[in-house]
Amino acid sequence: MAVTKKISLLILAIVIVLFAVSWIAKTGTFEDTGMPLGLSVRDGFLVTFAAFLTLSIFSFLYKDNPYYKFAEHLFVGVSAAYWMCVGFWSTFVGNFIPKVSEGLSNFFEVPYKGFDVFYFIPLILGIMLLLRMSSKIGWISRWSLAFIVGTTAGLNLIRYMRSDFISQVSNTFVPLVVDWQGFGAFFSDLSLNASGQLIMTMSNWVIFIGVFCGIIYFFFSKEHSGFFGGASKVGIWVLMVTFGASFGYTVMGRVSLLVGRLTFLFHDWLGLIN
Amino acid sequence: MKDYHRPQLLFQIFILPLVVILSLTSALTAQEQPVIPADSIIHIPAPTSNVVAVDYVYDRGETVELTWNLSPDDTIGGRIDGYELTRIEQSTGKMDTLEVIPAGISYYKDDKLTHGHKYAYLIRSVYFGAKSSPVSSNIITPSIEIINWRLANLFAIAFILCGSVIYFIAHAKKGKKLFIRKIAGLEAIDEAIGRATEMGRPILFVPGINDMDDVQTIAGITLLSRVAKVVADYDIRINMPVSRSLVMTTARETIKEAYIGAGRPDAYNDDMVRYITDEQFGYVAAVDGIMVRDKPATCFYLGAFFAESLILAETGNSIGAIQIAGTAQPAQLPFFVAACDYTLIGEELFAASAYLSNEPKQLGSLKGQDVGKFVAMIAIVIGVLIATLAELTGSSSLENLSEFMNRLFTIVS
Amino acid sequence: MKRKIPVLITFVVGSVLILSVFFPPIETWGEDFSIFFDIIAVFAFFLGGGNLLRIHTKKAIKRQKDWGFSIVTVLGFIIMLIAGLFKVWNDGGIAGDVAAPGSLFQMMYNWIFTPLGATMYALLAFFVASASYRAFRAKNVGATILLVASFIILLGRTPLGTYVTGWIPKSLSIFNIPDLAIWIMTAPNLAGQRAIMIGIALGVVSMSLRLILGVERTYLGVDNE
Amino acid sequence: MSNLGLIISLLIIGAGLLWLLIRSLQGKEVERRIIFLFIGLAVSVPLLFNITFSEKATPIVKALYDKIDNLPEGSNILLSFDYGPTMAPEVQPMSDVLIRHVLAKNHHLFLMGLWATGQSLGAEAVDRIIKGDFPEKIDGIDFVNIGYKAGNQGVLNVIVTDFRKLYATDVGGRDLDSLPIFNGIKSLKDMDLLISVGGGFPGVKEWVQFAGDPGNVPTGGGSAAVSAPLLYPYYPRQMLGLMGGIKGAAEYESEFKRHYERFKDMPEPGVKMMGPQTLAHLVIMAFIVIGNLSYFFGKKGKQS
Repeated sequence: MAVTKKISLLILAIVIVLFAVSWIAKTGTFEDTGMPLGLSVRDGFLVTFAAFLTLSIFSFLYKDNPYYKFAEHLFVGVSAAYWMCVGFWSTFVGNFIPKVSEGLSNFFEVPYKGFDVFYFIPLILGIMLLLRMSSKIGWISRWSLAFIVGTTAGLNLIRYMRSDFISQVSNTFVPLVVDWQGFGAFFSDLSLNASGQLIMTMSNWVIFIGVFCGIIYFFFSKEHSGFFGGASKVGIWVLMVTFGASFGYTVMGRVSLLVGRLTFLFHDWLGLIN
Repeated sequence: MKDYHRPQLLFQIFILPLVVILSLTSALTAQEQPVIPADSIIHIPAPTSNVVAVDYVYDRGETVELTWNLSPDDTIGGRIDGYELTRIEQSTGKMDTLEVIPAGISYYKDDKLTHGHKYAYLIRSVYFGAKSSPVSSNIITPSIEIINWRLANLFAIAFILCGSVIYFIAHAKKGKKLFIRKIAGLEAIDEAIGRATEMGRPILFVPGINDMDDVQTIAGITLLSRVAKVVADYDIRINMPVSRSLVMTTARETIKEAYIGAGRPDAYNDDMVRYITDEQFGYVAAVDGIMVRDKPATCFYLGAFFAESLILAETGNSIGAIQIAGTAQPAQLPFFVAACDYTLIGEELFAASAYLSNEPKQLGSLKGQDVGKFVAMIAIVIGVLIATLAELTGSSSLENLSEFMNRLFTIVS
Repeated sequence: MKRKIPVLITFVVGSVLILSVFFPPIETWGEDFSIFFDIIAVFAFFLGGGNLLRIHTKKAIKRQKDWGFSIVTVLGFIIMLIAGLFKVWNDGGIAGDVAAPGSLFQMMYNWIFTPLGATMYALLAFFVASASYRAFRAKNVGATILLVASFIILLGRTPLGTYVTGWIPKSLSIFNIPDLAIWIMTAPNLAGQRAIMIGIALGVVSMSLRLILGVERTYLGVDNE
Repeated sequence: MSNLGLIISLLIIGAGLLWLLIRSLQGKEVERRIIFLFIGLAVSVPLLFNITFSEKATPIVKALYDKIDNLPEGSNILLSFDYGPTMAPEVQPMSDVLIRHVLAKNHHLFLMGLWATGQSLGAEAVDRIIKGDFPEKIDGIDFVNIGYKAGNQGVLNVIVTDFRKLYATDVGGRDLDSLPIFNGIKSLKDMDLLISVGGGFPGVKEWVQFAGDPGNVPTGGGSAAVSAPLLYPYYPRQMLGLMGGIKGAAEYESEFKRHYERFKDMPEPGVKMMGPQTLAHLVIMAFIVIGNLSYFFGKKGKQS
């Protein structure tokens, strides 16, 4: 046990030394070495600390270590408080207080929007929720939960049916033949652009069959055998093309996130690239 | 006539004529106001005609639609800039100029009115500051309509879908046997729990990062209750980090109920479900830490997931856990399909809780969903057929039919 | 009392909101209920924050495993909370924007919150590589299609794709990898996305209906009738 | 020095992949941390050594390039900024290289925007690129910025027949008739080419539907990657060319630098971004191949 303890202490020492070196390097203005004009003492510390946190998170790729634990726990604490503050100022002070009490509105210097008795509903439901702490009457919190779940179900039912069911069906009314000009023209142009009838017709066929079989794949009340089995197999194949294609399509987006972080390390911190 | 209307009536008798005189005089004076520059005579554009104001139907009575004939000057390259709209509220006589509509456009929708008030509109053709004499519209009172008939097709389709779900639930209540095919993913859930019992390692359950106001989270919590039953019976350790406190209270309620059901209320402890943070990546960093340190045998990701889906799945894979995922976020399905052992795709997440409950009423609702798919398939086949024939034959009647099918399945807000 | 009332509340609230779509006079109730939800959610923040503080302080006091890091969480939480609620170094005073530049809150956001979040997000570039190494294996027909589709798209987004098939004449350009990649996105991918969306929509409709009718009650922790 | 470092690091990556390939033929799997190392290298090396792959223009990008290049000197080209700051990193390189190309060919450049943010992006481009690389160009004679007008496609509806109905002055408040560049210019129909750079609404699609088609004016575009596939059906009849995403910008930049010596060392953000992207994509594809080889040879190994 002693050996690993020593190694981890050694690593800790190295990290502290590097931290100090970077802080000084980023802060001082060395006229003779022609270093770029350093930042203020505080900014020097902040850049170094941000770089330290970035490297601690990256260290998780190697294995779980105390530096990742530090960054993780710090992130949890800071972010929980961040959301509480933003929630408090924007919703509680911004939406709730102006509608409930003039005194508080003046205290928080927010425009008073007139008393609205309906706003006591969320207040009561909110307090009911906090009663959850006490085991005796904790069950009362189910009332506020029921209100939330009712709102969700009511709003979503129509919204999903309207945008995701009905419009998707009408978007699939595609003609299976595109401006037919005889066989000659049909096979002449295999390019992707609008003049290629074969491609346009093929695309419409693929869309029609793909959606039809995709829906069959999700059918529950009939065993997937015979025609149904075949169609649902085609359906899962279309889904696989969808998943493979959208996976490959988003790789570029994910890689550019890493490019951004490494630019921060190489440029803002180490100044290696201009 | 109710009493409180009388003063309004008097008011109208005196004020209305005053308003009309006022607007006429201002129109006359308006013409002299602009200083005529020396070098060119300012052309006064011809006024519009046939200005019609119509109440926009099926709304809360706050919107009026205004149409007019284009001014004779409004041709290609005609010397007219646009049309200046002025609204007059009849009861108070308040006049406010709305905006100048560019030439070539003859329609305007004014949605900042209050129902029951009377309004009239004046339109002047405008060209470089010179204005034509105003042409007034008819007086209009936007009214509330009780039923929004424009959404009749939405109502019909909603009626069919919800009706079929309710019918099959009632049908199942009467004890009729319903056939539901085996859903591969759901066996995987039982297997995964079995593995945790064998290895004696904990189960990690992640209900997604959205709050209780997301149906996917509710589906996740519903599945949690099925998993929690087995956890309570076999006394497996369950670890559930959550990123919303409402989900925390609900999940604790669900697990506690499972332990009471298993007759071991004392084995339940509130810390099985812990709130981490609302922040997406702060939460993911903590869950990754828990995974690597606790080394759960099985990980469940059931709910709404966003970019962090792959971070969870890859970390889970690095510790060799069986991973069952389920979400209705199409953008994240490719990552779960690639990285997890089994994925409930979209609708399967919602069907899973009904399937696992084995209650006839719940299974009935799955049948109802299938009716919806049946409707969709039939509509698509018909729609495509008509569109193809219309394209081939080019006959106008088929085109109208195709147009009708499109309108039937399009919801105008 | 414990079960009947909540189920009733869900039924009433749910049906009112469904009807509010079809009856203009009660159209705005949907928005009002959502505003109410946001306010309740803020109460819940305090519940969550309280629970976080309770767990980590208990862990630190009892010196349980990794108690040192719990102190980091508690300190980070308290400093950020004070910086946010009391608007430390915020020259806008009590009415100033909580995230006004120069305030301690904004500084911690810029130099602690953002680097941590952006770096966690950047891990995805590594995991997308390890996932594609592990998952895109030609084990069965489905997996092979998954592999071929993503490979074509990946190839189509690098110059290699153009070099390899750049010579194909314009009239046959569907076989030009970048164009083939675009076609895969606009036809099969579109069909698959649509089938999934129709499935999800029906799932949500059925799930919401079960909740409103009280057929599905597990979220209330209610199993027996 | 950087070329040496460049060659060494490319050798390391290439040799490493080859070694893993051989191992996979013996059915051995690759440890996940090695994959992470390669991705880290594939992104940092191009950043540190400024590796760029000269992109070969695909037909759809080449068409737009050739259109500008083959137009007679002094043609009128209109460029519309239809995007906001969040989309800028992906599409700003496109508008930069287009402005350089149009002015390098001594065409008349008309700038405008259908997005409110387009106005400031236009003004910023004017003093960063035009004043920077083309000090000899005069505002009002060689180029003009008439800025943003609200109304989305309503704006196009009007200016396809007459600019002056909506644009009385340019951004600087000068009357259009007082600007020589606007002599004989009455509407969009007098333009030789319309180009819209953007990715949302209103964007290239609205320019094709409300300006290009009705006014039958050649229309080209530059769009974010996510909306490029939706514009393909318009190519080439209604939309003669398109730059799709960072890759499209990089292709155009490479094509432009190859033919215009003067701009050999101009900044090329598109190509710079594509460096790490291309290498990372190649490494990921290599690992997919390695993964499959080790799977098949591993399975065969186990069976035999």
